[in-house]
Amino acid sequence: MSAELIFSTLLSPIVLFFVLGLGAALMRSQMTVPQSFAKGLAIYLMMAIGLKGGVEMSKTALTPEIFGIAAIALILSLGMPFLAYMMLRVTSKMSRIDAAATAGHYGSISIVTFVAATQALELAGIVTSGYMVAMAALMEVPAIMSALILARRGMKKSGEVAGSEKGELFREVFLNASVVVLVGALAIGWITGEAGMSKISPFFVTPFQGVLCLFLLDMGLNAGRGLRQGWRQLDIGALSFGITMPLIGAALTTAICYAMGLSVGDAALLITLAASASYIAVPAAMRLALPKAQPSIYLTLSLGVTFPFNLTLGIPLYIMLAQWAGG
Amino acid sequence: MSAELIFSTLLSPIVLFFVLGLGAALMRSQMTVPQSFAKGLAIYLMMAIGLKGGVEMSKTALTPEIFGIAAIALILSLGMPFLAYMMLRVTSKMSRIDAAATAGHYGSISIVTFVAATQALELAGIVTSGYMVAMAALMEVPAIMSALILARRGMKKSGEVAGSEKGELFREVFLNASVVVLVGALAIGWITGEAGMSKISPFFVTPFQGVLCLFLLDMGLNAGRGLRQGWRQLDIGALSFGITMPLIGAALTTAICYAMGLSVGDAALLITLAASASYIAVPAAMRLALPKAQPSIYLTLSLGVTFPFNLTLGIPLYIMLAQWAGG
Amino acid sequence: MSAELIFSTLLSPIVLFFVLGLGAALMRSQMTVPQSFAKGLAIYLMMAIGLKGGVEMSKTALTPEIFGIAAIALILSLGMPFLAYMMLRVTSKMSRIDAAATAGHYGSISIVTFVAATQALELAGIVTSGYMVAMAALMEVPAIMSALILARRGMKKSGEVAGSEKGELFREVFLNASVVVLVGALAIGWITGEAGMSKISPFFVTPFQGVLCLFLLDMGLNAGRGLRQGWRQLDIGALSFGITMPLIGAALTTAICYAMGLSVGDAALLITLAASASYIAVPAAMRLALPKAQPSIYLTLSLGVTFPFNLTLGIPLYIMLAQWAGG
Amino acid sequence: MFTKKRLELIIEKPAMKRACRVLEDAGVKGYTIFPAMGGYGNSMRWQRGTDLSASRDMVMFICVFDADIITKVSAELENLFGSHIGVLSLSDVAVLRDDKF
Amino acid sequence: MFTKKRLELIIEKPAMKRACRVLEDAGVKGYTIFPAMGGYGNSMRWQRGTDLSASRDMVMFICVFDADIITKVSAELENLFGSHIGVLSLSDVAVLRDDKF
Amino acid sequence: MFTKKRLELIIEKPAMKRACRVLEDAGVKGYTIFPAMGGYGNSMRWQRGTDLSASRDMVMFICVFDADIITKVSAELENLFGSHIGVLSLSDVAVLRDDKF
Ligand SMILES: Nc1ncnc2c1ncn2[C@@H]1O[C@H](COP(=O)(O)O)[C@@H](O)[C@H]1O
Ligand SMILES: Nc1ncnc2c1ncn2[C@@H]1O[C@H](COP(=O)(O)O)[C@@H](O)[C@H]1O
Ligand SMILES: Nc1ncnc2c1ncn2[C@@H]1O[C@H](COP(=O)(O)O)[C@@H](O)[C@H]1O
Ligand code: NA
Ligand code: NA
Ligand code: NA
Repeated sequence: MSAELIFSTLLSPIVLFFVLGLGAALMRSQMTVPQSFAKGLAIYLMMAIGLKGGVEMSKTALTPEIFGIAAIALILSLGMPFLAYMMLRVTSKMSRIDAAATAGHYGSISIVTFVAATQALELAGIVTSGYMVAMAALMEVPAIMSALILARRGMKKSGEVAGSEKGELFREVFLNASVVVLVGALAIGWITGEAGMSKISPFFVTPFQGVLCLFLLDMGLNAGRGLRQGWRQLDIGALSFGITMPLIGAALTTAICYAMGLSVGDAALLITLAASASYIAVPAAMRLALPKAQPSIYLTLSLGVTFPFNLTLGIPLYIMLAQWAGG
Repeated sequence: MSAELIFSTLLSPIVLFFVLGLGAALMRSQMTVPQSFAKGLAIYLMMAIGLKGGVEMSKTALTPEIFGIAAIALILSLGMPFLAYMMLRVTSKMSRIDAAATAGHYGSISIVTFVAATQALELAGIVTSGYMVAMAALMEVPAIMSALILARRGMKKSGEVAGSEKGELFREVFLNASVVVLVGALAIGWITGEAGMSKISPFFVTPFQGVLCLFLLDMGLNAGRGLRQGWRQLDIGALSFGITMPLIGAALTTAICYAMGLSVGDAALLITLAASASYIAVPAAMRLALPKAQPSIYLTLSLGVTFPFNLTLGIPLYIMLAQWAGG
Repeated sequence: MSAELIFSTLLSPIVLFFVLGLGAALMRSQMTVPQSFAKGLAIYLMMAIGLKGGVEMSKTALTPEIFGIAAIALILSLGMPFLAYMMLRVTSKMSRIDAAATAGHYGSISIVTFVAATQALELAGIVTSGYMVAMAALMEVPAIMSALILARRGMKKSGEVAGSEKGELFREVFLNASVVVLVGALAIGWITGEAGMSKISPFFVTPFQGVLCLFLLDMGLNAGRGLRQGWRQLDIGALSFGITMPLIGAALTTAICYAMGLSVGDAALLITLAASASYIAVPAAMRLALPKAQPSIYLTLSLGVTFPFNLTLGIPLYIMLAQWAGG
Repeated sequence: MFTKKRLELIIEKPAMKRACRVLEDAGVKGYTIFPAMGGYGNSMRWQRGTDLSASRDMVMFICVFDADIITKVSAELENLFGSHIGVLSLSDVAVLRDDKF
Repeated sequence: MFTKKRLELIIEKPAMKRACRVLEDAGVKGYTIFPAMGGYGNSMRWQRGTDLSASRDMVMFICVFDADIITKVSAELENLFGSHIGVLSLSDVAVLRDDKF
Repeated sequence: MFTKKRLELIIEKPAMKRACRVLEDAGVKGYTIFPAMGGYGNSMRWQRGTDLSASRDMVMFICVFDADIITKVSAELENLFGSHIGVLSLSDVAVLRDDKF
């Protein structure tokens, strides 16, 4: 079962296109997917995920269990940065502020990793709940707060950056594209339900996996370029953090899922969320909130190391963990 | 019936995504849909509409009634700017040239509003004719002429702008993207008919509504930003014009449809066309022909006020008017 | 039969949209399809073609015949530039280096022309083999080598261009977007086979023809603009080369196909490949390798003359040649 | 090195072709155009991509040319600014190849 | 012709709005922003479009203004560069319309 | 304020990486690249987006550096212009932070 799972994940078209992009970038191909096209696809993907989750949520009532999972999701997003920060300060030579910013990325999540896990579960015939999309949305932002707390602890109070405005960080954090689109589409899916969805599913459901292939080709190119440009900046401690941190997050979450008795599918998704790291929303927030933290450090780690690991070996592993915890 | 109609229009996914974008922009979210991606979608939408209309036209003969409607469409496009100009000069403090440019926008049409009306009619089970797309194409340009006549009336003859060339305005007006694509696709649909269409309908027909959702998310962002940046430039007379003018245009056209005995569906579309205002083709032409008119005035009105009004409350209202006129 | 073939090709939506774009550009319309959107579509098209070819290859064994065709393809790509060079030097006043660069374009291929031929064959009910996509990929690059040999023959050994780096030309030639995506998708299609394809075919197969319409609208605009800007630079000998060279390439390849006894479908595709000229991969390589050759010459010829000719009259002609050779 | 004039012309995109013709008619040998993504003027900010008509987009021309034709260039451009939105500035630059400009 | 100052401010895109506010508060009458597509600094190259967060993108402000306000502008911008990545340079330019700047 | 040199290098995009290497080898500490959208030269207009190979696109490098290395920079760039299409101009600018360049 497990060898088969790894095999079928690794040989799925979406992973193969990711590997194609990764390989091309590492071999210094100049090919690119135009940024604005890729950004358009990213918006499409988030709309599609949100709608799907919302429609499924519209079919079932809100049970206490859902609130329980939501609480866990929140705690994971808020708490994991502290764990990550300690690990980084011990195992790498990263400065306090770089460690805090990096830690924030690992409390937050990668929506593409989440989607890839959904696909792998579908392929394996394991059911998942629609409300897990809401958990993903819920885990995006809190980690940013923790990163700020960590960074400002013991920092001498500095003046305001020239030109900064009250509310700009709030808007960047709570009204960034992924929050707006994901939460908005979730709500729209919930409101319109199956009936509204039927008309738009030929665009948002049927071609979804294919679009994901094209998008992951671009993600592979980005991850490969990020790694090639940035790895020299990272010591071995930092680089290994990009793989050990997801594993620790996964282990921790597996234990929680076991204790809560979550279904295999939902557990696999929650473990994947905990193990994944942000590379869109959090970096953008960090440039505003902690401009002195170096983007080449946290982007290289989350996009160049953790994302490829999760997409290839991580996801089948997390599914196995969930099967073990749920079985 | 009518409450249901308003309800189903307002809660359709396309309107909800528009409202999502509008809300995000008004709350100063920084999210954007990349311009080049949105422009690509706009071309897709116009191709799809044109093809659909052309294919349907290929199935029926050209009746005298069609030429009658075409004549009315032309007269509306040419005539409404004069009405609009008088209203603006009376109710607002707009300068002569700004009023003329703005008036031109309201004689012309918004193809997205037209499409949204088509969708709402489909939802309500009301049939429409394919040739109404040709009416939309027909109404785009004549209003620009009227605007130029209005602006140049009583203006002291000024010299040529440096670098201007004979024919540049003609090309801008008759060969802009929406005219080329809409008329071209209409002709192609007509030529190839149902047979040619069958191969390409999985791209141009099936996912159409979904693409419209994505596009309207962007339109919502644009409308919201236009409103936020521009409303300070407008006095209360101008702002209310953005709602009264569509209503007057709609009332006028309802009377004409009643007199002509148009079918409910076609009447609803013609009323919608009359009530809608351009925000792509006409602004671009105005920058060339009347560069002294201020774009922030006419764009704020047509994109920030009239478009949101039509998309939400306007369309159900126009359908009700058509039902009354046709009933 | 043949009149019908020409007719059905010329009146297919993809050709009509191409003609629409061509006409708009020649009439100096300012409309554009955003470059990044068109580039995104180009990547989609190459992925789709590669996947389709790969899946079909996964169904049949590699026969010696395939290697035979591959050998012919390689020889055509390598050899035709020499023929083209001689023709250009005799019939036009082009400099040695311009002739060499142009010749390279005609040994290489146009993937869009290839796709259009596939569509026309499908319409005519003629079967083709999946491995012909591999032939297309195979013919892209070798012609570039021949162009370099031609250009450097008798050139006084010049120093290195400042800032040039070992391997940059290699990467440009073997790792450009079309090679990476086409070969990569071919391999992925081969690996995942029918099973992997089934999930993504709603994106890569069903809407393919429609996307092609949109893409060819843009190609028409590009071809028209290329022609309008560049034709003054070309003498009559050069301009006619843009049509005679495809015809000579086609005639030569027809003879070979006849001798090899290729099936009608495969022969038609191989003839089309030989007759088509590159306008993406080769120009980019030429700017690096032969920067003194003038892009306006080779781009005008391959994009402005040969591509429109092939897409309209060429393809039905090549199919007829193949029918004759195969019959 | 040779001293030339560098013209920097920021103008609304709808007037781009007109500016092209003005510069070409004045006899410059070349110019390059860059797309702006936003800006501020008249107490208002604008941002590319907030309206599909692109009628508020701006572009920048950079043009290096010989001081000889400066009067011709600036007279015509002043006319253009009589109708269209934009700003213009001139400075001195040094170039390597005299005959190129 | 009138002599003005031309400011060229290359700054990371996440700080763009802050730079807008700094310039507006200092009293400039206008500026225009251009998107960069790549660059080099700190021994590292960057390229637009290699990460979706766009957090390493840079933009350039071009701003022509009267020498009067130069001290105000540069003091505030120095503060901004205390936190954000970027470079700034100033030069003299000639303009046609004095009151526009 | 400190006086530095500002290099403005407009070059065809296919030669971009070569120009990067030339500047880096000459020892500049940074540069930024901007995409052009059109232009005119050699009696011909070009426009971005009219061919998918992008082989006629141009880019602009802006590079502020210390006058010390000017000879090295311009010698190598002259070589580059022996093969590739483009123009180059130099001017003086004032900067706030001396050690940054
Ligand atoms: N004097 C100039 N000022 C600015 N850009 C120029 C100038 N001359 C040429 N260019 C740019 O360089 C490209 C090639 O010019 P050329 O070398 O004259 O063919 C043109 O298309 C312009 O984009
Ligand atoms: N002083 C300036 N420096 C640079 N760009 C400017 C300046 N003033 C205006 N602009 C640009 O020109 C546009 C129109 O300005 P205005 O003519 O003041 O409405 C602005 O949106 C800016 O993009
Ligand atoms: N001397 C310079 N001239 C032009 N742009 C520069 C220069 N130095 C740095 N930059 C730009 O500023 C970014 C950050 O540089 P740095 O502050 O050195 O890390 C670089 O990636 C360049 O885009
Ligand atoms: Na996480
Ligand atoms: Na109207
Ligand atoms: Na060929």
